[in-house]
Amino acid sequence: MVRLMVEKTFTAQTFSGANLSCRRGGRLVFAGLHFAVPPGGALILRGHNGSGKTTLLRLMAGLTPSSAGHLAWDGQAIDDPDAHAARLRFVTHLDAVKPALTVAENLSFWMSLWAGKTNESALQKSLQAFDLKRFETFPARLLSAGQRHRLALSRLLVAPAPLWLLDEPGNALDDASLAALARAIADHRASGGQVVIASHGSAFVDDGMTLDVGAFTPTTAAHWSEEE
Amino acid sequence: MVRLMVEKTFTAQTFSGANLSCRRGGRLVFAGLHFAVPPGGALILRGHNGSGKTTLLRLMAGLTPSSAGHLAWDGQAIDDPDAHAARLRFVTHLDAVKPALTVAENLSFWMSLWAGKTNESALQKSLQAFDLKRFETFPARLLSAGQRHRLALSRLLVAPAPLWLLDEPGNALDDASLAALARAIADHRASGGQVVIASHGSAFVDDGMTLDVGAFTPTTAAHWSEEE
Amino acid sequence: MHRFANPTQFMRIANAIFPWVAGLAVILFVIGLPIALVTSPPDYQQGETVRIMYIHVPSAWLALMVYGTMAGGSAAFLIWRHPIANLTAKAAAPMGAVFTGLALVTGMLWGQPMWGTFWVWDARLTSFLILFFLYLGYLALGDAFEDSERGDKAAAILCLVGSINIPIIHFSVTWWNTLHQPSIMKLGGDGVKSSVDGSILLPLFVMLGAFTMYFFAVLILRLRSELLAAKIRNARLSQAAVGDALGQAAE
Amino acid sequence: MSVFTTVLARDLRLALRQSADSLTVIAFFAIATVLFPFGIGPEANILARIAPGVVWVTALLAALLSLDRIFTVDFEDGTLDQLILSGAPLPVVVLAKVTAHWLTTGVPLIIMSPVLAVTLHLPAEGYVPLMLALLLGTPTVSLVGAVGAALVLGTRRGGVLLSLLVLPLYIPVLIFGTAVIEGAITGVPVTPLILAGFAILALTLCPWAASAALRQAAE
Amino acid sequence: MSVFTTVLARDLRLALRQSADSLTVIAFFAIATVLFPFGIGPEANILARIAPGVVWVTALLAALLSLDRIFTVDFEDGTLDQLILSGAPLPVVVLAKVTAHWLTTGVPLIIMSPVLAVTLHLPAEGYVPLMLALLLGTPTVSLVGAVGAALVLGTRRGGVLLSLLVLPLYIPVLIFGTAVIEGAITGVPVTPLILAGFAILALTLCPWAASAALRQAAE
Amino acid sequence: MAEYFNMGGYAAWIWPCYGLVTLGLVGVLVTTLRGLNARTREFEALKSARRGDGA
Ligand code: HEM
Ligand SMILES: Nc1ncnc2c1ncn2[C@@H]1O[C@H](COP(=O)(O)OP(=O)(O)OP(=O)(O)O)[C@@H](O)[C@H]1O
Ligand SMILES: Nc1ncnc2c1ncn2[C@@H]1O[C@H](COP(=O)(O)OP(=O)(O)OP(=O)(O)O)[C@@H](O)[C@H]1O
Ligand SMILES: [Mg+2]
Ligand SMILES: [Mg+2]
Repeated sequence: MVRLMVEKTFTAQTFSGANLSCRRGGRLVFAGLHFAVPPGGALILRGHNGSGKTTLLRLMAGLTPSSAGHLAWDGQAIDDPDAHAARLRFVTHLDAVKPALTVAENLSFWMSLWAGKTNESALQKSLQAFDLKRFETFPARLLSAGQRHRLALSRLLVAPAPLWLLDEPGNALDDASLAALARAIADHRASGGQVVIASHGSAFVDDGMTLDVGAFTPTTAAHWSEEE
Repeated sequence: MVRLMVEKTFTAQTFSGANLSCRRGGRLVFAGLHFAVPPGGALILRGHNGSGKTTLLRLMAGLTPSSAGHLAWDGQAIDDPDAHAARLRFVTHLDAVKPALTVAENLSFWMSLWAGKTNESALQKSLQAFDLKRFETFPARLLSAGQRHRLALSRLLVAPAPLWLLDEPGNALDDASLAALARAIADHRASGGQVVIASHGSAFVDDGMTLDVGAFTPTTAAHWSEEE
Repeated sequence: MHRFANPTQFMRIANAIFPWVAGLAVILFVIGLPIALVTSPPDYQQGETVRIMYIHVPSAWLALMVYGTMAGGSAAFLIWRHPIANLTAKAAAPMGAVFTGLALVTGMLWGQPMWGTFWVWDARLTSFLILFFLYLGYLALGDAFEDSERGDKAAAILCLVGSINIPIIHFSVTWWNTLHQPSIMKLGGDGVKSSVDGSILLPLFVMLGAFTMYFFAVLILRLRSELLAAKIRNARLSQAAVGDALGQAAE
Repeated sequence: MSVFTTVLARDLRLALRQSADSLTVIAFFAIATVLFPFGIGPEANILARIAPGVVWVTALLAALLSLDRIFTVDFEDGTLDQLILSGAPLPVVVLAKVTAHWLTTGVPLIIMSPVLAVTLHLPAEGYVPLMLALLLGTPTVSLVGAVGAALVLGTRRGGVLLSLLVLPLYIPVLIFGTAVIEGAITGVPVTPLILAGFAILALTLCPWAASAALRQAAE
Repeated sequence: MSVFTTVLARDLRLALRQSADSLTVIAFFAIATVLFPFGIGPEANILARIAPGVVWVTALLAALLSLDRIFTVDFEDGTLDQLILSGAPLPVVVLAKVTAHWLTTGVPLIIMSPVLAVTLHLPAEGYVPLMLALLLGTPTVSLVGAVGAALVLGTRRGGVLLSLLVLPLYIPVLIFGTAVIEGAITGVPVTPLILAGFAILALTLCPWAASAALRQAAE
Repeated sequence: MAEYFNMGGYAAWIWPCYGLVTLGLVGVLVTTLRGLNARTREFEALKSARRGDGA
């Protein structure tokens, strides 16, 4: 498998959050949560089912608003969600793959949206990183669960962005793909990017910080606040 | 966690398949595949992404027709899909959970469909097995990814059936739930049931047979039969 | 019947009769067109426009026959899972839609000089319009799936449901129309029927034969094409499967 | 509980929890009907002339819109696979689902129809025949629509395709449905029994056709 | 490539791959129009009288049915999240998607309309105004519909709810759209410029409203 | 001759009819043949490519 060449070294910036709380469906999922990911750093989100890992990742992406606390980039509170969005990539359970387009078309759409143009060699490299080269001209509907997920992951590489947010990225992947993902994450960190991973299984990194989201579940009293 | 009491011991019967092939989207996914699962046995399906594990499970369930070969129960070829369906439980990526119904309502619907009536004590046991008791009266839309999956798994226990087909049952589960699942599988096998599990990660059993589905991908030559 | 289940054998037979069918179609057109357009006399009531009948009626006839063919094919496909039966239905459908469209268009072009309007809600016209929609539905459904095999079976079920409904529709529309029928439509086919004589029947039947032979000839070609498409699909996808397997083995 | 009542009870409960759904069907029926006076003009005699047709056509479209998703959700969330694997007779399951659909959308539509007939100036003799015709005709609409909904499972743009498939099949119901109403107004009664005949025919055929299509979709 | 062309090109390509989709919209338009003669009866003079209204109402319903899913698929498969996170201006993305939708369904509908006018016996003077009115009116229909479609994301039975939200907003377009045609027939011309005015108004407001609704849905 | 083509005043209906039917029938034939040729070529190409593989 081709080793990904990282072209850009990101300017080092810390991504952090202070005193975050979030409610979903009227209920406080977590409260008083702090984190900081330095450049090149990795943060692993752990916690039992329902502890709020997915919720926290969406909050980090700026999709879900926090009910208290704030996110910061390089110490500055993040107030423009679009500017924040431009420096992150988010891979979720939903893979945003169009079954009717070919694998290459799926990728190049995102490349042209993010980078403003398509770049054939970057496209090829992203395809190779997750061993999708031979499916290049296939409509994505023909892919199995794991292959589709690999296509979603390869989007991480088509246009560089410093912050990766990955929700259970190992789901449905076979061993070779797990290794490829670990390699991609290591390369990304080596060039100064940072990564946040929610995972029950493999952490993909040996040296990351771990955040147990479950530890921030509010106590029963605070939890079922009357005013819901 | 409550240990599940198995009430029924299944009459011992072997589930087997001979010379199975399957096409999806016009393409031969695997060919010439044989397997046999004795009562109390476990079969672990392995194979890289796209090798056909999900396809094989759907075929075993009688949902997808095989293009060659046949399945057998106790040595008899299976020709009535409804009779076969009545002796199996299938857990897939799709969890068949209705967000608007409560956790208990979701379970009791399937219990009444499978067993012809609802039985409160069996319901409670199934809820406890996957630690869902405290969500009993919650609408299922409030569950997180892992909790929903646990609800799907607890359906295995509401009405006994000898054959369990599980597609990546460990997805999104935290450690406690993985252990609960392993326990449920062990109990099921102890009472004479058999289980087929497609999984990239944990196998949940120590003594199962392993079938590498990827090994049955047809060779190029076999594909190109002129007379098609 | 089961002999035909094997595509190779079936195509051998089809290819053997193809030259005959195609030749007959050409001959009948060569004979029929001059009679229809030149030598046959104008009708005493409809004048020269009777010449439209020599293509209008065969189109209408074929439109119905093709639906019958499709219904038979779909039934055989659903009951015995004959792939050839399915391909026949699939290959015939676009032709049926074209014949229906032609019957409609020629009918409309005939209606303007005869009735003074392109369209009236006459029972036969109307039920033909519905038949046209049934064809469109069949084509659209067969085409709407990501997986072409799924489209096949769904379309076959639709074809059978439609074939039960055609008589019901026909009966309803007739009843509906006779209830409040505007007078202009009394001119319809009956007026012609009374005057039918040899000079009209001859070109009509020759053209009927020509259209029918044309249908069978093109159907065989389309079947060949469908079979090839299936083979190509298999080949393409299996190549990828093999690539996948080999790639995995190499790791 | 039998399979029929189990499935019916669940679907009714779901519909009740999401009662907005059947309300919106009625709202569509109302709004689409009301569009016509805007498009055609307010003359009472013309509106009265076209009232039976307009009410029936919008009722058909409303039923179609709601039928669109009768199986889709079950298909997408895996429930359909489980229903097929339940070993319960699939035509019975289909019939239960169709019944639930009819009870939650067809019945409110029938109750609603006289109100709309008022806005279209339908003569008073037409009211009872209108409701009777809808009562006998809508079961056929639901049953035939269910076959179409099962056929389009897994396609993109299900709704539009569904209309293309089933609207032509609805024409007999439409013709006799309006004829019953117009017959009552013009004093030439037309028997509504033929609508009942259609319903019985649909009842004997559609559950089987729909379940064949559903099995097909689950492959 | 700009954001607009990137999104437009992708949506057009998707529509082309699935060309049956826009064909079925036209088919729906045709069939729904044809239902009226069945409901109302075949008399040419009555049909001619109601033709402009019927064509417009069915065009609105056809647009509505196809708009239903303009964002749904993107929402359900996670594309919407990614589009919001792309940092591209969301109103531009919305405008590109609406343009693609209009090109693949609105335009064919306009081309198709004279054929249906024939079956409804619309007088010859009405043809050009009919097409002109549709040309100027359908962009508004698509734009307003997009706001509704964005608002109903995440609800079940989006289609019906959508009709409820959007149909009342269509009434001005419907009134002036039919007035233009009827004016041409009766010889009292009505300017179609007011339809263009609606379109410009919609163009300046709807993309922003729709993108606010989309952000809301993604939360 | 001109009189013949005039078709007793019905030329405007009769000739378009024949024209459209010809167009329809020939159109179906041509698209069928073109599809068949394209697929035959594609199939041969695939076959020879595979022979190349096997060698
Ligand atoms: C859009 C308009 C029309 C449509 C859709 C239409 C359709 C049909 C159909 C379905 C048939 C029956 C074929 C069969 O039973 O095998 C038919 C036959 C026929 N049509 Fe038309 N027609 C149209 C207009 C006309 C007009 C304007 C005339 C002549 C004034 C006409 C004269 C005939 C005759 C003479 C026959 C054959 C005799 C018969 O079967 O009764 N048609 N047409
Ligand atoms: N509905 C379908 N239409 C066409 N092809 C399909 C369909 N379902 C599966 N396939 C194909 O069948 C092959 C096997 O898919 P399957 O989902 O069984 O793999 P899998 O072993 O479960 O993979 P994974 O580990 O990624 O879940 C894939 O290559 C896929 O392209
Ligand atoms: N859209 C929503 N509406 C209401 N409640 C929600 C919503 N999304 C999440 N929740 C609630 O928030 C809690 C946290 O859910 P979340 O999905 O973040 O958990 P998670 O840690 O990702 O769990 P898992 O490991 O199962 O994926 C859950 O208890 C869930 O009930
Ligand atoms: Mg999660
Ligand atoms: Mg799988």
